[in-house]
Amino acid sequence: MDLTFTPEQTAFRDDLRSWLAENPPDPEPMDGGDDAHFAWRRDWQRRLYDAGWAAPSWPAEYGGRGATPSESAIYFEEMGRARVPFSANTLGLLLGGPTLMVWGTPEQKERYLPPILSAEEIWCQGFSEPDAGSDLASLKTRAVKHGEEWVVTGQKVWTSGAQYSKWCMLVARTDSDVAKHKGLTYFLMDMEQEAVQVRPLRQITGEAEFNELFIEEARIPDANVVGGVGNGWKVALTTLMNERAGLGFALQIRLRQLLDDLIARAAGQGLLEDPLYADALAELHVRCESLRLMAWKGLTDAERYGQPGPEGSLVKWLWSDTNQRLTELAVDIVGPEALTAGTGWSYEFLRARGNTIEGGTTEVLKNIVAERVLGLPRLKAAA
Amino acid sequence: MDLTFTPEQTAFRDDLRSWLAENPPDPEPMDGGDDAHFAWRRDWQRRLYDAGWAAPSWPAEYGGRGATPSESAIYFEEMGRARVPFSANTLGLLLGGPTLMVWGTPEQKERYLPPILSAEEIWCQGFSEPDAGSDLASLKTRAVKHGEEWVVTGQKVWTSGAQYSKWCMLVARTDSDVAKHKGLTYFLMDMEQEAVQVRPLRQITGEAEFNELFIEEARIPDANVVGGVGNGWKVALTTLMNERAGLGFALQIRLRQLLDDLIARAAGQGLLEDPLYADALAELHVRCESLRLMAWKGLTDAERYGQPGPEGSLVKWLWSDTNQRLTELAVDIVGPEALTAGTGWSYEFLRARGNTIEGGTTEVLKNIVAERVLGLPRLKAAA
Amino acid sequence: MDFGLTDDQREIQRTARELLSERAKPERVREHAEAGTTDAELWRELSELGWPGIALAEEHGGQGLGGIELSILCEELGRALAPVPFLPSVLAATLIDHAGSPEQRERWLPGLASGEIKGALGSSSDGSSELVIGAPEAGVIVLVDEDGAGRVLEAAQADVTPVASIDSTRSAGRVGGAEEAGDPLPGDVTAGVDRALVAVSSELVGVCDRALEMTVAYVKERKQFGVPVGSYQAVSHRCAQMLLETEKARSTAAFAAWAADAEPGRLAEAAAMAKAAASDAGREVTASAIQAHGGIGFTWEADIHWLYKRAQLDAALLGGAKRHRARLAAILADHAGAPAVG
Amino acid sequence: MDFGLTDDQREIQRTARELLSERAKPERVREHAEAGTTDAELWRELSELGWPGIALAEEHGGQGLGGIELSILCEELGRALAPVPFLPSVLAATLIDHAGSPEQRERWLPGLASGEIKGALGSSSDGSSELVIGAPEAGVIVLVDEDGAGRVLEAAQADVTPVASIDSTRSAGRVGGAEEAGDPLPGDVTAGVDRALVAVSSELVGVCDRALEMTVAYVKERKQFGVPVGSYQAVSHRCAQMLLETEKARSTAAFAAWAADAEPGRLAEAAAMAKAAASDAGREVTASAIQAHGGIGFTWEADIHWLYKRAQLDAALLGGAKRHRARLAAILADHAGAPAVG
Repeated sequence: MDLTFTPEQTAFRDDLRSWLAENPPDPEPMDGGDDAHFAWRRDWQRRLYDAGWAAPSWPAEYGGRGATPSESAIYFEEMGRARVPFSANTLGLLLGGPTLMVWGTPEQKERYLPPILSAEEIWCQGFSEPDAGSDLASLKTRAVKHGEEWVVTGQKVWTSGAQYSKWCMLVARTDSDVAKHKGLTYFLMDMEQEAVQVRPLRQITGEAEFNELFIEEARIPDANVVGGVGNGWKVALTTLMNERAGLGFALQIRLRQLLDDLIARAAGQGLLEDPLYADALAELHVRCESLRLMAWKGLTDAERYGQPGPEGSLVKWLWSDTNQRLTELAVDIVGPEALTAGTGWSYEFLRARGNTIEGGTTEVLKNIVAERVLGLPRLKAAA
Repeated sequence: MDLTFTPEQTAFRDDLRSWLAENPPDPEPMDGGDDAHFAWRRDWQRRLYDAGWAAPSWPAEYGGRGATPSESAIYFEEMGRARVPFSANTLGLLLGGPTLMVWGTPEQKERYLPPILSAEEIWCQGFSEPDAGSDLASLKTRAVKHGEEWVVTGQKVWTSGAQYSKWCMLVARTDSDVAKHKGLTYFLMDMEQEAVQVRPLRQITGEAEFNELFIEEARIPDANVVGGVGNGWKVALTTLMNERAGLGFALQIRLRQLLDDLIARAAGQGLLEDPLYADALAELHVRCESLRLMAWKGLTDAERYGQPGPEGSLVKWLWSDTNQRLTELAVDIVGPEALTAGTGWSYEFLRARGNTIEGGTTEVLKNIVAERVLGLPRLKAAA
Repeated sequence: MDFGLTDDQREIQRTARELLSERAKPERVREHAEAGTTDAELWRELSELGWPGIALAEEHGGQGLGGIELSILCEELGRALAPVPFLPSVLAATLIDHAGSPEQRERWLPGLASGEIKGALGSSSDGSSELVIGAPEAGVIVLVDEDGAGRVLEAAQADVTPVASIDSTRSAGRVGGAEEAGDPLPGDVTAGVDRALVAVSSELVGVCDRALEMTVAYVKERKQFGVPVGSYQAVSHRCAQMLLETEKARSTAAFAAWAADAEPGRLAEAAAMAKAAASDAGREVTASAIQAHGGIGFTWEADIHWLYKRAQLDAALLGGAKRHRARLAAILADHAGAPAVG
Repeated sequence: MDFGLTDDQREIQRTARELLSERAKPERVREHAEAGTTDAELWRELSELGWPGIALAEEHGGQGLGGIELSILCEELGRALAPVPFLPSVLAATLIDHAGSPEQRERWLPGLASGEIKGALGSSSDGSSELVIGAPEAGVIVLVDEDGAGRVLEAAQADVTPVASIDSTRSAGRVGGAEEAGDPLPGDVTAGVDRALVAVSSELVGVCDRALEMTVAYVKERKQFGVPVGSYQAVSHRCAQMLLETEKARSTAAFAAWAADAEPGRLAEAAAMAKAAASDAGREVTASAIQAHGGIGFTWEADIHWLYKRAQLDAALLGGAKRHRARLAAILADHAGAPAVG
């Protein structure tokens, strides 16, 4: 056991840290709405790309640095610590690229990977549907083959960045006659066609981080099937496996920063001397630190034994629960400011409500932990 | 809404209170073990009986006072407040008697009710089985008719007071060919036969409040069937409905007393000025008071609309959870004394662990609330 | 011992629910919340029915009813999330009624009772206030400070800065100005605040009740893996917990409403219990409602978030659960060692 | 960054688990717990293997290994609930080793390392102690008071009154006597106590791990309404929560064990985190284990209650979760405003 960074890891961190210090992003645009904000993130990704920092975990042959999982975790921790924005094409970098590297044909890799990295083409994820929720096997979006093309009709939801995307990682049903999860196929759908309509989906914060997609006979060339017809379930799992692996480290640092801010605020109000608040803040500190330790421990295991295990579900669960508790406590400590529309604290507070829903509800995560980690029998519900 | 007692209720309470003040039970015997303790409780019931206070809710024709449900609640509150022991034949008084009043034949009522009241014959409850748990319909104890007698074989568990009992309210399977809950019959089984063996079942407190019954071809005359052959499910429900109706008020006062003791203790240690403990104790206070209010509210509803509703499940759930939190906090406040074997606080602490299991686990209570109060669909699990 | 409502009270409850289910439909609430406006028409209607003055004396133009009737209306308006300044108005009226001088009562109560004047009540320290719900539209604002002193400010005296709170079904503002601005309340401000706490707690009970109702309806309909999600214990036990929290809040609020009229000696304790239980319930039940709705619960389109936001404001109003438990602990400390209450 | 154990450490873990699964079977633990006796044979065996001296220097007859190896053994002995005074002995040795004078180390450590002398460690105030685990059989007792002072008492100096704790798998006693009795520890008592906290936390991790293992095995087998109870979310999500608590405790205990050897500057914070997490986990996980077992879990026959009781004593030992969170808050207050740790 050695809970310090190795010299290589330290060097990697210091490299990145000094680059970030010398190349901060432009200030966040306060005017111009979502478009200006997105342009700012795209610009930031281009700068990372120019310096070779857009996706260090990608192999060198695809323009990455072949960083180890630990280095990748350090990358996200440092990005979080520096409070830089997420890259515009985060889904392409974290999900789309790695999925193609596993399942794509040589042509697909050559065609799609470079513009992901450079943010020339933005990607979004078309998995969830209004009626499917956590139940991927019951997807209803349908793709029918006509000659060399697939014709797709259906509806997707929770697609973030859809309005800026060129490509959508789309899972659709191509065979209704086989068992539910067997008839799925994974496509790359061109978003720039009339048949695909994007409607912003506002959240309780008032902003529209996500969208709904309405797909009415959209066309996808057969060449854009990833991993083979009928193999969509497996390909989608690869995407989902990558989903939180790296991002978790950035979120966890963000949580740490939020807690540090809250502790500073509480200290300023003398509340660290009030045992009731001191106890609650110390408990959040324990949770934050154990979250970081558990995330790193998961990484150790992954590096030793291959793929990250389902223990990642524990980390996401603990993170989301802790972020909610933290922002709830902030409402008590910060007072009216946290209930005033448009303030940082009120945004964090409202946004946190989604943490236990997005990217796998806490209920689903507990199912996963119970079944895959503890080996408990799966509940079969009868109608 | 009038949250004071009516003049009649106040008079009832004052009558009882002054009788209790003038007729306290003997001091609790510290030597002589369980037998001496039980003899003390039997003696106490006899004194209540002589004064007409053994079962005020029973109709006057059976030796009670025809007390209203509210008066009955006052009775248990006062008994709890005076810290007197439970009557030796509590199960006969609260469950057996009322069940016979609904389902018994005139002969059965005449034969069994008087000795219940006078504590001449003690009753116990033979419902639960080791493999059945919360699932009454899957009982395995079997009764087969031979002439005018039934021959019973099986095993029962959680029968408190079995070693002192003359009669057992026994539910057994008399027909295996019909749907699970339809083949049950409710018997009064004479415990004074070789075929019935009582084995004490120790709890984590070290004491044996409950027993296991091993029944090997026990004989029950046909005259001891209650409510008819094959009707056991319904008769048992009557017993279960009565289970906590009155006792709950005594338990809730006991909880209040325990909290008052703990508050006094905390005050003595200056801990009421520590916001962390002050907050926790105040929360327990809120819970105790709302428990009492909810219990009385349930009673109002019952008096207005008939039978007590399934809201009683909320009260039992809140009571058990609160008692556990209280005793856990007591371990922090009282310190080593609460972890020393044989002290009052360590007993309360360990005993509380059973509260969320006995008389309906919290999980079952939540199911009941979800299904019967909220009308949510029942989960059907498939094997 | 009787928890039941009288026939008259039941009638008030029934009428209020029917009227609001008609006049404060979710679409209309949403319209006003998105525009940040008050429903002037509804306010006029409620005023004509005499709701704002329900607990005020007839000599002041009120209906001369009590705390229980006021609680009933607060609960119903909370259920409906009606975009009218009913709660802030009755809070101001309660303070003036219980702690005001005869002149103050004479001056303000008739207007508050008829709904012609709207009121607001807020906490202040060092002269300026926290968020005061309804302040921008109020004709009269009552401020109470931590020492239990209170003062009445007419709109002209109050330096109100409108502030958008997260709950856009109601206006809010910060009240500035000098510490000595306004007219001191000479009476028992604490007793007035305790009655105000009962009103806020009752609104929270309504919010919880509605959140649970919407959630139960949703989880019965919504299916996952072939069965209604409400048949999974993760969801059904959550709903049961929501009911438990709601009932805790309801029973303590009922006790406090009753004590306000019938047993003022226990009002301080009862009000603190009610507000502690209701603040916790409001936050937890509405958060649970969002979670049980899954993805849709987190969207602007689902109405559940208005309840969540209203609950936050009400939970903080006149002090949150922690502050009221601290008050309770002080009351317990005074009684510690005394025999349990008979 | 590497959380993995070395091959040697893994070997220690494997050996310990195998040995204890053989020599400290539940029946044997129960036998001793019911009789209130220590398993002298097992103690002899462990002593011969050098376990009590695992983290002591070779010059004192120890094995010269570190905090991580000690943690591994504590966890395994916690898992097994072994009825031997291992924990109290290593706690005493840790204090003497880290805060004792050369003479004190010379005098006590060899006996403690070989297992010939048993030790005990307790908190005291005003001269007398709280419950001290292992005191009746200890040859040497270390008492630390709230001000961070410590002293060493040989058995003859200590006025020990045996007390039966609820955890009868180990002896306990109250240590009386004058405040000045014994030999003061001249060194850094706090650093010694922090290392002791790591050992207790590790034992608690073992207790949690075992409770979860027994529970998972039980709920897979036990059926209700035709299916294993572990397939109901009320039960399966409870088990998931038990795992989460256990992993929180495990990760913070591992960090503290590592910090004790490698980064003493963070030990105080790490030890407080570990004990806070482990005390909470110990109580909650074992309580959950009883609940998940249903009726049987509440009986004396089911072994789960021994874990519950052990967890209570360990959770309180050297301060519970609340006390250690208060320590942490003080540490956080010192850092507040400083940038996040790199």
